[in-house]
Amino acid sequence: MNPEINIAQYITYVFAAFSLASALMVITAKNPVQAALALVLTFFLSAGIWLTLEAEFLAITLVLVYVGAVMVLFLFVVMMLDINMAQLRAGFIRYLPIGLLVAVLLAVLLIMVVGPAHFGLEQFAAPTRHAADYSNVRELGRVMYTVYVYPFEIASVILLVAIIAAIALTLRRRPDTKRQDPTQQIAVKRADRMRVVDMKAEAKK
Amino acid sequence: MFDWLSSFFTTFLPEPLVAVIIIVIKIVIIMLPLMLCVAYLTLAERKIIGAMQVRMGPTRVGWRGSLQPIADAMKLMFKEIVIPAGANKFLFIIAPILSIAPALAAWAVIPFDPEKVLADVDAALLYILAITSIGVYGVIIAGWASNSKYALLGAMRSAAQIVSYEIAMGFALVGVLLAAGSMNFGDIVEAQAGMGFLSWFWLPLLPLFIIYFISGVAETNRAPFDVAEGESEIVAGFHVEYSGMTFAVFFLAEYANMILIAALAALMFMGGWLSPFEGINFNLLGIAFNLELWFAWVPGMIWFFLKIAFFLFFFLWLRATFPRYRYDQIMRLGWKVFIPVTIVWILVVGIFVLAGLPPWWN
Amino acid sequence: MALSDYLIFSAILFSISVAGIFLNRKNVIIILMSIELMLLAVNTNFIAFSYYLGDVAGQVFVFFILTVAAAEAAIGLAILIVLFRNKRTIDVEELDSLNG
Amino acid sequence: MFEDMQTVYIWIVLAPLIGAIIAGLFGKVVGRTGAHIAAIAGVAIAFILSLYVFKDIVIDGAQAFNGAVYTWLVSDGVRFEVGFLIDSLSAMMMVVVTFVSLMVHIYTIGYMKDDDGYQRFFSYIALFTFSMLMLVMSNNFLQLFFGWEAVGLVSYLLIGFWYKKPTAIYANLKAFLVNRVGDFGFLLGIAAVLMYFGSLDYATVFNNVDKVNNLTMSIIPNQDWSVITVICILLFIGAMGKSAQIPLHVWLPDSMEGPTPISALIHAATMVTAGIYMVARMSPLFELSTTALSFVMVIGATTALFMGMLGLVQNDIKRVIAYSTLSQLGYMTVALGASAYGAAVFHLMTHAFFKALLFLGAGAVIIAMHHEQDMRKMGGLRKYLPITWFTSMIGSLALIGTPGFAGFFSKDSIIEAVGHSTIPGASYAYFAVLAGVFITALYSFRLYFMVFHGKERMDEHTRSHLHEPSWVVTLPLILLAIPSVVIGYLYVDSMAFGNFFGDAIFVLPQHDVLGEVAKMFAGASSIAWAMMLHSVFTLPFWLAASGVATAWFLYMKRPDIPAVIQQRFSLIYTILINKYGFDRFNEIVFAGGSRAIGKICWRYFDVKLIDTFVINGSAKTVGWVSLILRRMQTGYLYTYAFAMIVGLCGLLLIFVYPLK
Repeated sequence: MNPEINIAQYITYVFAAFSLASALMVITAKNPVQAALALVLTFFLSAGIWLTLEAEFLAITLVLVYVGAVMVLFLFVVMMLDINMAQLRAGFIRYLPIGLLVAVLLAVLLIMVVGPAHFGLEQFAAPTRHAADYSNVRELGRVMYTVYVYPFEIASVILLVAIIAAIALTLRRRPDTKRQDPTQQIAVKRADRMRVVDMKAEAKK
Repeated sequence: MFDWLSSFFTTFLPEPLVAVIIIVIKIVIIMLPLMLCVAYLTLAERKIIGAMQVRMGPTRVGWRGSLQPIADAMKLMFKEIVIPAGANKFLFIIAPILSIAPALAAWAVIPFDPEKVLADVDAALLYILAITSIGVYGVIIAGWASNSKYALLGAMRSAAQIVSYEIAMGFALVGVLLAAGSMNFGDIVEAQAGMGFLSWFWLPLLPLFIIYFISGVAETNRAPFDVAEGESEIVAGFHVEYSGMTFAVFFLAEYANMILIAALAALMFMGGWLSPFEGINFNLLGIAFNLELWFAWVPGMIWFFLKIAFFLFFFLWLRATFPRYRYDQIMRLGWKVFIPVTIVWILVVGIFVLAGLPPWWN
Repeated sequence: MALSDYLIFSAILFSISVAGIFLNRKNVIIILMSIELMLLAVNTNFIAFSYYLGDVAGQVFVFFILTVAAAEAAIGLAILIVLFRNKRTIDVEELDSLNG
Repeated sequence: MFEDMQTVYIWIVLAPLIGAIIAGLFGKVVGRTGAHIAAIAGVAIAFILSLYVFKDIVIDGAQAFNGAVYTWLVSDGVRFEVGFLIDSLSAMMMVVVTFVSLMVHIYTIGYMKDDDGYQRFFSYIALFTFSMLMLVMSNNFLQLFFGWEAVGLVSYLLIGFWYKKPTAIYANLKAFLVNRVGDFGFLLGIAAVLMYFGSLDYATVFNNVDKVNNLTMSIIPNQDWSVITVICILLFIGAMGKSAQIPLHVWLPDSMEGPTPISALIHAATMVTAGIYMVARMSPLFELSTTALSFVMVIGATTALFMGMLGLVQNDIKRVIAYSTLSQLGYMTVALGASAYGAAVFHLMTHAFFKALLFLGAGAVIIAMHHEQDMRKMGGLRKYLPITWFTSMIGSLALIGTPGFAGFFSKDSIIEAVGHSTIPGASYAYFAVLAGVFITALYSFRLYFMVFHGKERMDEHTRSHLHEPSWVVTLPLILLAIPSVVIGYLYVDSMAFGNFFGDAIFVLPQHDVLGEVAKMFAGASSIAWAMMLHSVFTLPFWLAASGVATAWFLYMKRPDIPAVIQQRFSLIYTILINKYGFDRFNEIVFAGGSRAIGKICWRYFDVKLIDTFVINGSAKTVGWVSLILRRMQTGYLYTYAFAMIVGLCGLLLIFVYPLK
């Protein structure tokens, strides 16, 4: 067996294990900041797993978009809001058994479906890895800008709409706050502030 | 050299482990000089700014203060790390590490000359973007974990600023990507070869180049965009509660980031390891100036380092020269000036590429 | 590595995110995060299939999912902020103005 | 004059319709004068064009026209068309309809001058003219049915014209419902025609009549009925409704609630004769079924006699005439049953003129009496209303069949024809029509004497205002009186005995009773003169004369006797005053039965099944389900997620344990 693939396999397992652990942290963390950070870690490790699946572009995009932007946004919001965590966590213990039950049941059923019995190596042989000069980015780009060019355009429009929507939602003008307007300060004329008066000198008594 | 090493290790170690060891050795070979550079960059900063402000800078430790960084490092290492009472201990400790890790990790894809690169990744440009975007976590977590108002304010400022400038930076890199037709740094540098410094991308991508560099300054929280620290307003911003080695790591991260930005600017806009005199021959007053030949002996790596130094000097120069931006001005600059300019210029670059504008695209 | 390994990984990830929605039923932020986790699990499935079936279309889909999810997160958080501004809470159980 | 006769036909139909639309939809705009000008102009155009057509067809002997002008739809190979069949029969009908209609239009100006619904009324009667013309000009069953229903609708609208009067509303509802019964039979008949002939076109049906002649159908098992008989009887049931034959006659007396002009127009002269016209038109079918003819004859005879008797006890002037109309329609029906179609249609025409005259005369009296209709409060009007008196007298003489007057020729033709008929029921019919002559004379002159002669029984106020109505009222009376006198003499030769109708009416040789009658007068230069001379020696003349004499004796000479008779024969009087109990029977059996069924339906189907079970039940079910669903709709994401997960688990279970 090729040793390099072996290492990749071990790394994948380690990544998967840590990824699941941090995912668990996301849902159990006492603090949303910790949850967000755990989620960042999950994304990061998942990106690693995606790399082993030769999806370099998407792995990096995941980090770039999620870790670099979306999660920063999450953290930003979490930190800005003054949230009463104790109140929000009420009922956590009460719902723990049923949540656990549902999750375990779901997981067991899903694994029974997607397990090695149906999707093992016999059914889906591991594909040969691509040569070193294979470019995942180029391949993806070719498909994206030919076959999927219209969905791609639509996706860009969706993003634009999302930007506008997010700004429109959060924009607020607060007439009660006092703030300086630098442009007005700079544009001020002498005549606006000072009046030169002609007057006769007065003799001292 | 690495072939020899690997065959040496194979004699007594299993093969997979050898591959790991070789990689580790490569990493060390990059990191050690880098850390040294960081240390001496601090000294350079003090000296250069001193000179600009007509003073001496450090003079006492070593010859003309040449051992000053070592002394600083020793001092910080032995200082106590004070963790505030209400702080989240784990995050408080991990924040500086998160801060420096991306700055170092990015170096994995930086080529020093056509061969010398740790990982010749196809999507290197993307990787750089992704990695640098992680840098902000160090600041945010530090600010939040400190459980301090100033720190949190600094963190928020920093987060907003970095996220904002990342977009302009990303667009600038898209311009480069468009110009070079590849995300691999080797290919990007090769695309700039031909006519010396005239064929580098700084000329056709001038607006992008300027924006990239300024955004880089903002990304590293350096003056004049250092509102995250803003000692006159929020004492020292996100790292106000840090001391000792933890503080030192933030310090290192900042300078490592500076060097990284400088290196990237050199690679993408200044031809990387290419000689500025490549292909430059001209006759002046009957004397043939074959500059390419004259400088042919200089290794590419030296050119690269010189270019990095040039950009680093800019960083220091900016700090010495400009007053700090106001927060809203930073935001306005980022969103209302840089992003529109980059978008327009990407379009222009696209037209250039399609038109095959010489000497860059012919 | 068999395809089933990746699928099992994402199945567990999915189950965890479902549990997350259950356990943090009052906290909008965590629910949003759980949804992101769910999407991550789905994306992993897509990529795994794409790899094992040798069809790049799966990755294209992941790309689109990432795009839409980013948009969703942005708008979701914007709504959250507006919500908090108005109600001073993000507890979903207190959002009962429409509850006759 | 016209390049294409088709245009003429279309305009005959359209002119009244346009008048109706102008008067009806734009009544407010054109005003009262505008409305009656529009309507009268429309009908006048139709009348003049009809005269032209009559000249073309009857006098110039042009070829009968039969063609479609518009195809409405084609379904399964059957064409539904608007088409015209113009032969001597329809030409004659067109002239009669438009003439009487025109007279009534003019008369209406005077009669309705104070009414609020002036424009509406003109719109209706013009619309009626349109409908009636569509009916008589039709060349197919569908259009016939359209006209049939349209005249029914207008009749309904006009009977209830004074819609604030409860009795009017009751009457129009009654007319409508009773007509529905007839129409149902009629529609079934048309459906049977379509089923067995595959066409609704008259010509096609009549040409294919041989193919269907010997077919039978069995609606009740083991009971084979002749198709033709079933079709004819069904069609005749329609005619019974429209032409008010027993037992579907009950609506006609009540329809007198409507304004008098329409009583004259619709319920005496035109619409009620639609049934007669239809049967005459269908003569090729009826001729093939002796059973149907017999049925027709018995019904007609019963109507002729017994409805006439009711006229003896009525005191309402219009009702007396209404029962007279019923009786005369019975005569026509008897003639149809005896295969004397020519005589029937001839009587239809003469009757149209003199009955319209009588009605309009009655209307004139009613105007003069300030809408008093009770004959017991009249009397001696002769000197106040000379024109009305004179014309009414002519009408009455025509009605009782005084030799020389129009009614004489037609009625005598019928009586003679029935006398020669050999089909089952003919002898009963002969007796009925003979007896009817006496009855007719009696009630006609009872009315005449009570109204125009004898003591003046009206109050002082009314008396002081009595005067002849304006010329718009009297002119139609005079114009109608003329044909009432002469028309019989002019056309008895050709219509009753001659070949006036040509191919329009078909009579089997063995049924040709009119031919038999004509043989009696063979050799005479003019059948009319021969009939008049002959009549003096026949029973009908003396019966009529004795009827008049009896009326004179009872109501002029000894006005106290009727009360005595009434007392002596109280049983008969009760039966008559109750109109043989038809109304009571209908009320108890049909109305009461329907009400009982309705009550059962209401109590069990509506309240229990629909209200409780279906409506409230479904609402309750929805409420109950939504109560449960509401519990599930918490608005919390985790509840929905839970539901989805349960579904997902279910799907996964199917995957894990595939259903074999």
